[in-house]
Amino acid sequence: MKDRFNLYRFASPATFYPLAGTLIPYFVALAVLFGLAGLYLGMLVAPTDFQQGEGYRIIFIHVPASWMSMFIYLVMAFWAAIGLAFNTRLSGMMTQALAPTGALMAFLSLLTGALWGKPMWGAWWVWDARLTSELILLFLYIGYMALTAAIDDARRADKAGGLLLLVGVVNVPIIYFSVKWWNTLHQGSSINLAKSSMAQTMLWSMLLMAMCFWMYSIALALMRARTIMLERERHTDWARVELSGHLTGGEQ
Amino acid sequence: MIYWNSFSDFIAMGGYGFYVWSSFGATALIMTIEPIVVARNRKSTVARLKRQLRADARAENRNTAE
Amino acid sequence: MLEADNLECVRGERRLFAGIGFRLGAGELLYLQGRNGAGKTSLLRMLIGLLPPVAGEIRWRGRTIRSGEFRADLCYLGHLNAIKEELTPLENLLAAARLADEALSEDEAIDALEQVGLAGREDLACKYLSQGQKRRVALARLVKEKRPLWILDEPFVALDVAAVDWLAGIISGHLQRGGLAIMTTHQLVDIPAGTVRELRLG
Amino acid sequence: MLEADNLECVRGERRLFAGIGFRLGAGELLYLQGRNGAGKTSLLRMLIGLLPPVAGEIRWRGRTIRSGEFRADLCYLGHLNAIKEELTPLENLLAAARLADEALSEDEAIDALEQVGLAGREDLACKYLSQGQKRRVALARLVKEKRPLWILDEPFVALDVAAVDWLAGIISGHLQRGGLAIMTTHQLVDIPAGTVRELRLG
Amino acid sequence: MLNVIVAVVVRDLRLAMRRQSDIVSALFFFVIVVSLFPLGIGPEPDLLRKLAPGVLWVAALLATMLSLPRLFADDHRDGTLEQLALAPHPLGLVVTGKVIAHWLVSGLPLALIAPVLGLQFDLSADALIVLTGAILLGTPALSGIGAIGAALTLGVRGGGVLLSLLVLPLYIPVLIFGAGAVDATVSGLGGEGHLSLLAALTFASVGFAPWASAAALKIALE
Amino acid sequence: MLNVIVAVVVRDLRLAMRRQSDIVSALFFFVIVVSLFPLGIGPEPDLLRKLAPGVLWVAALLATMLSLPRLFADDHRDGTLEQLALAPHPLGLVVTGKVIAHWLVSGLPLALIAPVLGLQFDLSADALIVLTGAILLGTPALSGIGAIGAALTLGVRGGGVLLSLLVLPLYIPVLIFGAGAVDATVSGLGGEGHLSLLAALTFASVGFAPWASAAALKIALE
Ligand code: HEM
Ligand SMILES: Nc1ncnc2c1ncn2[C@@H]1O[C@H](COP(=O)(O)OP(=O)(O)OP(=O)(O)O)[C@@H](O)[C@H]1O
Ligand SMILES: Nc1ncnc2c1ncn2[C@@H]1O[C@H](COP(=O)(O)OP(=O)(O)OP(=O)(O)O)[C@@H](O)[C@H]1O
Ligand SMILES: [Mg+2]
Ligand SMILES: [Mg+2]
Repeated sequence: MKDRFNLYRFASPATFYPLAGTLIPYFVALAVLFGLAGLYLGMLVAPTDFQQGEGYRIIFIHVPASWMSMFIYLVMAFWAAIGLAFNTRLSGMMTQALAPTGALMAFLSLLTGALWGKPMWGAWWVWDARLTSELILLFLYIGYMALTAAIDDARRADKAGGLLLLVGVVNVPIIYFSVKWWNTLHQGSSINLAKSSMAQTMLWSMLLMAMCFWMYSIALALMRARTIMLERERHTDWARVELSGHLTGGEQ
Repeated sequence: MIYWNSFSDFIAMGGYGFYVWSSFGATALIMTIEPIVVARNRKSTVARLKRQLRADARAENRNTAE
Repeated sequence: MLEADNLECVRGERRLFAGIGFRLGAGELLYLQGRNGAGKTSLLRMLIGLLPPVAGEIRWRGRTIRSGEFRADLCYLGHLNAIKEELTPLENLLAAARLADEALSEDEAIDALEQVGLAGREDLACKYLSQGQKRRVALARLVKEKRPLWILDEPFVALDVAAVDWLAGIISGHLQRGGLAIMTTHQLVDIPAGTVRELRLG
Repeated sequence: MLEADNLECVRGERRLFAGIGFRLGAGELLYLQGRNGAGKTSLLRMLIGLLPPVAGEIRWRGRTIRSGEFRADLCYLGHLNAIKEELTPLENLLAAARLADEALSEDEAIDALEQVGLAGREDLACKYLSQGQKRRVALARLVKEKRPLWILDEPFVALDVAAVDWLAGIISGHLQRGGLAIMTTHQLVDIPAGTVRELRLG
Repeated sequence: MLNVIVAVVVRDLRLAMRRQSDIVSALFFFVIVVSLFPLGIGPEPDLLRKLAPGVLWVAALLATMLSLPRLFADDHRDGTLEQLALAPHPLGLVVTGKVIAHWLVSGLPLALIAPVLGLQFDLSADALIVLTGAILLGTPALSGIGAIGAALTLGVRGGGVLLSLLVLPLYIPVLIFGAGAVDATVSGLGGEGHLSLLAALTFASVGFAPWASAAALKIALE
Repeated sequence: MLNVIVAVVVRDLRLAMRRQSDIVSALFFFVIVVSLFPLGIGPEPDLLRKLAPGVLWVAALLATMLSLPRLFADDHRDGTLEQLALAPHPLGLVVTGKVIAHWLVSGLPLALIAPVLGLQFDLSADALIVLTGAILLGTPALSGIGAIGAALTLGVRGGGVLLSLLVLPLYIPVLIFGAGAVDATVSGLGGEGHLSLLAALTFASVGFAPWASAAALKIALE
């Protein structure tokens, strides 16, 4: 019984690979479900915002994307810390699998923010602290990916990338608190579950969309992780079995 | 329940249609392309690994034959 | 003194060797052999602690090699010469000693350079030296070297016949003083003193 | 075919040699010898036209070597391997041939790589190869090389015993076909065919 | 003749693809440098609009320049350059190929991303078009002139910094006409004059630079 | 402990003196980049005065960054780094020495020449003093943070451009506070707050960076 919950067992690729394989469809399904529900509530049911008109509906993508871009970075930094401390093989694979999705989320945050800014502030872009720090976050993602791509040895790439992630993690709190620390154009936090300033439907649909983005990110990260895992571990027994299973048919 | 009066209202988004729909469109695009790219990448990687595995097996056979 | 157990090395996706082990005592020389790409350089880098082994263990005087203590006993000479092209041979020797926290006086350094046949070039920047002369500057470190463990990667490369003989003599002297040495080379060079042991990879 | 008269070489402020001359005909090998720093590499670079001599003259088939004609007859292999670390051995061979305006089919290239013992590594980027394996990739060019004049600077460095033998064979074949070769080396290697002549510097 | 150039371009592009990080990094360097200015100067849109052409062009010069040291250095270090110099065809052709490849990898992407950065500085659509055109026309000259500098500093220690010292002053005409074209458009004067001067600069330098670089390379190889 | 740091600093300074071009070039790069802007933007003094702090700081970042790739690369290429990693004392000490030497060679000269360049932009005496102080205080942080980037990209192909990609985003706080200090002085608010933040950044990064860099160097040496 104890053995079941041994973290190390799940941290070993041989266990993780099939587990991820079974979980992916569920995450995809959840993402679709949350997405449809969120879109229904947010796009069809929710009333207009008295200040911003219908333009505010960009929030249903902008905020989840912004959250995920920061959250994924934190998760990557977490994995990196584990990898550097305990030298686990899985952690490097996870950070590499998460990075592209995180970068895309940062990109989406910037893009939707820009598309929102044009009607609201009259400019595609302003140089305020939150926008800038989000841009830096995108650079950090890209820097991480460029660094790991430039190093050929996978283990070395993991370690070097992990170090970079840990150094860059200081940026995340800066993004989050930038609206508090500096006097910015970008609006401050309006989510407060106890007494929200937002209409309940808006809040719910935003949360649903956030769940959708979350599930989507997990599904994609797992998909990528499986490929990376197979590639890196191709000389181990489980990977050979997996690959020769493919040889005689099998999924994909 | 539904807030909109007509479909064209829905599309117009109170004059913000371009911005709202570009945002949603770009997101939808990215969220469809990314899984496709990942799946493709997986397929080609698996194919390459299989080829390598077979090549290795052949090389080993040759070595043991010698 | 130096013990290696069951070492395994994987570079990229290739397992170069596994189950390699040896024990080396005072006055012994280990001659690492093997064809190109067998993993000799990789094994040496493992022994000096720069490349973590996939499996296995290395001990020096019974303790792990991940310590300043081991490094204080080690003298490593790689493919690369570790000399600065802008500095003169003399400055190079002195700077290397200072960075390794060793005492080396200027006279000793000049003497060492004379021994390797670089007399008269102490004041010429190293970039003007030929391939073989640069190697000689690197080897000059060994003249006054008191540390017990020498690890040398293809030390004879680019040396002419006279220099090869000289180096063989230096290594013999080290072994006679109770030192240990490990080296790789594709040239067959006779080391007159000490117990010579061989290890073949691949 | 290749004539050198009264060559003089000055590097920095040092006159390395003066009054060096030789004549080399078809099927002949010139073995350049001399201690470290004698000026062997410098002489070779003069012969290929990259280093202008301070005095003296070099002629190929009676004409100056400052022409595309001479370069079309010349195959030079220096200290450096001239291979790209990012490309595979196969791509390297093909690219080198294309850049030198030579015809080399993929099959020929694969065959050459097999001969130098790199079968099975055609698809591995060169950066993953060991010191000696990289040298082998560079030497693979010689397998299909038809140009008459080969100039090789320490070609045996970093090669293991088997590869040294193989290369000696290749050079013999070249001489037998009426080629010329000039090379330096500190290792004594026996070239079975052709007339071997020696030139000592310094 | 042409097939030598093509062979060089193909090889260099393949190497760039194999490294990937090359292209991406030069581009992002450009983006980052451009983004640094508003951070240092402040966010006023009026001020930024005035700065935009100058900042974008300076960043383009710097981004091009940053990739220059490796134009010949890699080939030099691994001995390929020697081999190229010993090939029967003239070295100038090889350099032409390398300049073309360098532009494809470092200049072209800049032109493609420049409009997006121009938006950050609140430039008008007209100005954006002229900006893109100017960068397209001007960057080949940067690659050409840069090749001379790269060849001259080859094998010299600290070459990277020295290179910028040699090359940046020579880039100034490109900068003036390039930024001038955009400025003229913004102020309604029309940028055609500047653009045609840019084109002339590019023609002259792409035609001439390979041969000057080849001569410099031969000196470096001695 | 101290004597290791001193030995490294002495050796690196001697190398820099021997090459000379190093110090001079970083400085001239700074001067040239700063001088490019008036060319690209136009000569209006009011505009230039507003730009000055931002431009000077961006140029300082770039000049520092340009010399970073060689911080460890030379030692790596010729094998010295291996020897340093094998020395009995911790590698972090060696890196501390190298960071100090880097600052002496690349940061200090910038601070000394900055007032002269500031004059070109018509800055007031007050602003010049704060500018010099800010550059003096901020550049050690640049050397420190840069060391991490240099160590991470060591031995990686295309490292120079990649390095700027990694390091420039991390330089942004220094840029903001550095330029902010001068801005605040110019607008009469007093730059002390910004300067003390800069000092804090420098302390933190000079203390922390050597150890992170040492870890990265060990990875590069595997
Ligand atoms: C490119 C430009 C933009 C970027 C990079 C950006 C970035 C971010 C980030 C990182 C967050 C999440 C942080 C948090 O929840 O506290 C966020 C939230 C938010 N953003 Fe933006 N944003 C941009 C433009 C805009 C614009 C133009 C608007 C509206 C006028 C806007 C409105 C919001 C709102 C309402 C939130 C939710 C805040 C909350 O309730 O917590 N953003 N943005
Ligand atoms: N650029 C230069 N400036 C000054 N002196 C130089 C220069 N290049 C080489 N030398 C000197 O020329 C001499 C000969 O160098 P060269 O490389 O030709 O020797 P070599 O015979 O090939 O030696 P080795 O066997 O060690 O390779 C050396 O003593 C060196 O100091
Ligand atoms: N980073 C790496 N990634 C993948 N493979 C590598 C890496 N480094 C080395 N190798 C491989 O490891 C093998 C051994 O390399 P090593 O340098 O240890 O050989 P060696 O015995 O010293 O050979 P040589 O006699 O040629 O110097 C080579 O086949 C090489 O292809
Ligand atoms: Mg080796
Ligand atoms: Mg030589």
